[in-house]
Amino acid sequence: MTRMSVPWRPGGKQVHRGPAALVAGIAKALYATFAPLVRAFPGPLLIGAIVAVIVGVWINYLVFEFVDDSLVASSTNLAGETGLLGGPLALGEVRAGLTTSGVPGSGILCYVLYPLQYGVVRDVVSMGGILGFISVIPLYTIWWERKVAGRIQSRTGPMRVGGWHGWSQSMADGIKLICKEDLCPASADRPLFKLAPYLAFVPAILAFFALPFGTYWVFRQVDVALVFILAMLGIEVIGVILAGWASNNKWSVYGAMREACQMVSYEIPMGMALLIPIMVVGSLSLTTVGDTQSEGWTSWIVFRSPFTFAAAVAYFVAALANCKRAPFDLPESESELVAGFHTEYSGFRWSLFFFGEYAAMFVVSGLCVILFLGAWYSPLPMSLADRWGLGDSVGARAIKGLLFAGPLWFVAKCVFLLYVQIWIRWTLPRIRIDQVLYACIQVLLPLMMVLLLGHTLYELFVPVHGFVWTVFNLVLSLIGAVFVLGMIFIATYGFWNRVGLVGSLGVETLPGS
Amino acid sequence: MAPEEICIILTGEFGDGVVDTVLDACRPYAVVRVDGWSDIARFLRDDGRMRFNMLQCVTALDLLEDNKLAAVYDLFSVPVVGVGPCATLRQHFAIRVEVDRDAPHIPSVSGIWPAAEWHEREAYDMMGIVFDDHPNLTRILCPDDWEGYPLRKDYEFPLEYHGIPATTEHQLNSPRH
Amino acid sequence: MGTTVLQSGSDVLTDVEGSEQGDLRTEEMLVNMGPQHPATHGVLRVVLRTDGEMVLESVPHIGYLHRCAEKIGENLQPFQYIPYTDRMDYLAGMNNNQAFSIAIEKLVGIEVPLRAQFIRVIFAELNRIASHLVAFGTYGLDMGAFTPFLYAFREREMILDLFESTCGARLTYSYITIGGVHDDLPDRFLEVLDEFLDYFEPKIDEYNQLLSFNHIFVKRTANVGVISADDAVRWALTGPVLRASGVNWDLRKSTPYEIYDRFDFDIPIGLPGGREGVPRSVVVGDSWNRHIVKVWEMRQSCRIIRQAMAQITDGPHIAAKVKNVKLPDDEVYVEIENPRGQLGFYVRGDGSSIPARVKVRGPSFCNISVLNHVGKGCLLADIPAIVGSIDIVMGECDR
Amino acid sequence: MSWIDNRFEEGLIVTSLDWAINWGRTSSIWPMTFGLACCAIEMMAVGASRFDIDRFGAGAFRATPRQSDLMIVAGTVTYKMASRLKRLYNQMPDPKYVIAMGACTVGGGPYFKHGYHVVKGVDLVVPVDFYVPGCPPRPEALLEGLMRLQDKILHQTRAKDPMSRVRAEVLAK
Repeated sequence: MTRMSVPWRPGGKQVHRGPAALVAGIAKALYATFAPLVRAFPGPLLIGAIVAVIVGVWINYLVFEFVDDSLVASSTNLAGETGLLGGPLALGEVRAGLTTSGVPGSGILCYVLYPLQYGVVRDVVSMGGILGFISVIPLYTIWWERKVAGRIQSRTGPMRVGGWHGWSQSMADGIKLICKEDLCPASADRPLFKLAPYLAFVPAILAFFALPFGTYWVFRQVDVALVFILAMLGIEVIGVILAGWASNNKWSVYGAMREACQMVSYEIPMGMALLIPIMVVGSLSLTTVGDTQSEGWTSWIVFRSPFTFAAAVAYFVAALANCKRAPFDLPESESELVAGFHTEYSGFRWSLFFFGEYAAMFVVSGLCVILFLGAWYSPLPMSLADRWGLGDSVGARAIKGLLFAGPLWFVAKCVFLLYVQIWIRWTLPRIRIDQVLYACIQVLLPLMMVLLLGHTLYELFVPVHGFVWTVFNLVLSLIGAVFVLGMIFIATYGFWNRVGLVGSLGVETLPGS
Repeated sequence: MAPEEICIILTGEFGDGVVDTVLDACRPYAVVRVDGWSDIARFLRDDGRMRFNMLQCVTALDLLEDNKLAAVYDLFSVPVVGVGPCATLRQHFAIRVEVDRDAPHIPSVSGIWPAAEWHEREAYDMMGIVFDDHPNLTRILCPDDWEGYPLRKDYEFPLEYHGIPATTEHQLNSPRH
Repeated sequence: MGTTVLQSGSDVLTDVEGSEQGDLRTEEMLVNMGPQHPATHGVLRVVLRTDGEMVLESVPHIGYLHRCAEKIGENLQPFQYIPYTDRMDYLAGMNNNQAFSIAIEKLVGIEVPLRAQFIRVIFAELNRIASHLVAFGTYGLDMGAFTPFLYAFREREMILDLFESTCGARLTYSYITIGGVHDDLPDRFLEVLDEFLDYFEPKIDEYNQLLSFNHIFVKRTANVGVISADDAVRWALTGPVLRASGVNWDLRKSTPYEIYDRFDFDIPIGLPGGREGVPRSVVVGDSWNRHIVKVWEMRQSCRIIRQAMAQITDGPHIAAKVKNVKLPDDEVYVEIENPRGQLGFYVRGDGSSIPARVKVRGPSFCNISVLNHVGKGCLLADIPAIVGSIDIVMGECDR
Repeated sequence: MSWIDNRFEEGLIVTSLDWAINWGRTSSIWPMTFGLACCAIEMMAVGASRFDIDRFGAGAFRATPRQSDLMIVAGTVTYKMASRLKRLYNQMPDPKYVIAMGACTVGGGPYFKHGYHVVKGVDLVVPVDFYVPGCPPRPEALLEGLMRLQDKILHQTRAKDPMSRVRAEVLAK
């Protein structure tokens, strides 16, 4: 490939003097060292980064648990010096507390743990974690969606950008979008036009602040977390309607109106579906709901009764509609409304809508996982850990975190649900608006009422762990297991046979080749 | 039915309305007078022996040497269950209507065959034949402010359109048509 | 498109009217769909008068791709004009070449060798499959299903490979020419073709499962944009649109051209719901029938190709030199069955080697003219469903 | 001009910034679905399974000009369409690029002589970055055009008024 020669880029060296020379020298040396490495081993580096993130998350998990467990223990040992986290423990006291818990390396660890006893520090750390997570999740969901779509469509998807399977594709998209011209149509309502993307994006982030990733893994332990998250997801629609209105474009108005209809109607069955697990547990706190499902996959709420099973499916459908995913992507349906409510948006503002959408996808999947699919617990029952004699030592905690419970399980389940959403999107055609509303008001809403009533009666009259209850529980659990295993099998089969699926007739068999 | 029989029926029914019949051509046709064309069209569609229910094509012709314009209507009868009593004929015939080049007026048949609506608009756009009583006789392919009728033999190519040059030096040096 | 909504260019938009309905006042809105819109298959422009999601009027405006094909036909010799016919219905170049070639052959009186006729039939039917595949895929795209489109293109690429191995072009072939075909078949062509058919025929069922009989797809298309048989004939609709309305009319059967009378094949027509596996909500002449007729036609095309492959004979592939042939002072109008309907060529000679008049009767031109008649009172989302099922190609619509 | 362009003096920071931004822009050129005629089918083929323009990160075909970077003018531009084409081009945010795909958009193509209604080259309407000839060009040709465009983007800079230096050099000579 011949490179174009561009006249205004001088071919000669740039001359730096003084401190600039030093900085330039360091930068060049670093670039010379790392650039070949990145080019040579993109795949291992990516996998290494993922492993590092997992290990980091896991270590972090340990740290948090230690701060909570050890410090609570030590502070009570120290005759109730002060409260749990506000209390200024001296460095020595932390070390003493750690030593009594038998932690190796407590001499160094105490310096790490000491600041963590302050609420502000903990908030800052977890805020950073959440913001990082929120920016990574949409980026990689988008890349992943493009790869999955490619695989479904017998092509490859992004391959070039970043080297290994286009893993940095979304980052490139992000850089490009940020650097795009910030357009605001002349006839648009300027302030509202600029406000709308934030109104769509910020609530999706706020929802993360009450979403628990594990028993200790929540930014703010809100007692009515479920209501809070639903409210935040509900605010998103205001941003979309504002966007449609302020753009001064008829397609945008169509998109916004569709979004309004769809959101307002689907929030009702969605909320009703979520009432059922709440009824089972008796708490609106998501951490409490999650912690009741620790005894293996048969204890997950989705398999508790036929009604919860149906409610989980209905919730997933309503959630698809709620975050505008196909086949309910009417607000932005490309073949009808050009791009729907974001027709006039470009660059960074448009990417905010996208981030908001993918963040909302993760939140609704997270709600589904917490309320129905066993939250952060693995299919293995927690009691197995006790039977294996795992204590509270570091190693035992590590095994517990990886095998039985932990944010990794939560994220893995969410990612599976995201995968299902992507799968549906690239398979099904789109529904018409009257059919969307029909499906909600005539089908889902009565269904949810029946389920709600049915489940109430079921809880009232069917004794827990009685014969009927157990049979239903086991049958539903088996159905669920077969379903998930089947999907995994299909995906794996498709992956291994990805060459064969393209078809037998290739270019090389043609005459004259 | 053979074209000869159709011509015989037509001349029998309309007499002077049929100016000429051309039967030895690749595709036989009859030339009819402009003022009788509406009646002939209705007869062709409704008469039990004709049943030309489908107007396939309207071709506008520029007969520069005769100082005339013409429209050729290609008619088919397609067997459809439920349209008329004996819509089982399969025949093809063409009618030609010639008009004076200076005042090209032909009665519209879009009330008889709705398909004629767009064909007649196209003939108007390309050749400048005016179809009387047409519901919406506007240009269809060219923009509304286009000048001239492109398919006429004496059409002059435009030199620019709304500021976009339509010719290049090369084109100016080489003859057109 | 975007903010082109109220931009009217040279076309005049009427005023928006308001209507009083009790306390709520609703306003009708003029929405401009196209000429650049993902659902309009090129540069069709539809001006919609809507009341909310309801479409009161949908007026198609064409001409954004008017490429003066008829004027060019009056200035070139017929064999020079063959490449321009490719570019009319660019999804079915072979069929267009065939139509124009037949017109000139009939006008001049050229006898086409038998082998050439077989080759023509094979290529015309292959191109029919390729064209219907695009229609199938883009219709899925209009309905919001992206994946069938790529599957359709994957299969289409195989057909294009076959074309390429024969005539070197992927899209604009100019292969079928006056007096026969341009080149003979390459070696092993029929074997590979056979392999392709074996591969392709089971795929039709697969795609039907994926798209045509998908519940959502049926909901979107059944009973949408119903065209009665009477209307279809009065508006001179042809091809799959006419047959979906229940009219058994296919030029390959009713007035066979070339050697189509030698083959045994069926003509799929639109069926009412509830019979022969047709979903219950379907009625004759709706968008679903227009879609499925094309799918069944692909199967019939496979049948025709197989028979042609079995019967093909040896011999010359072109009659004689056809350059500078003098056209008699006569006129001819020839129609053949294109994938989209009946493509007609009117050619008038005046004794010289350049025609005095070439007129193209594009099936898309007639088929899309019915849009306003059909699209009254449907929903906004039905407009892509109707336009997509009518399956237009703007190249031959505007010519 | 995008908000970040033409703002900084040339220097080390700008050079690194250039590298990052050019990399981003090169790797994610989103085309607009702007199919006009025959070439549009080949453009669709480029997006389909065998050629798969998504490999280069350019597979996100956007329907609205506001979100696209590249306008592939695929097919014949007529006078009736020219005003719409210009309008769509003006609606695209900077930086924007145009590829003229096919003989008709390069210079009128087969309709050059008798096409009274055909614009003799899209560069009479909008500025064009790259011409991809062919009637229609093969998908490989369009991919080649895309890669040439990537080369061009890689050599852009954010530095202030880059031409001033060239002008000074030319004057010095």
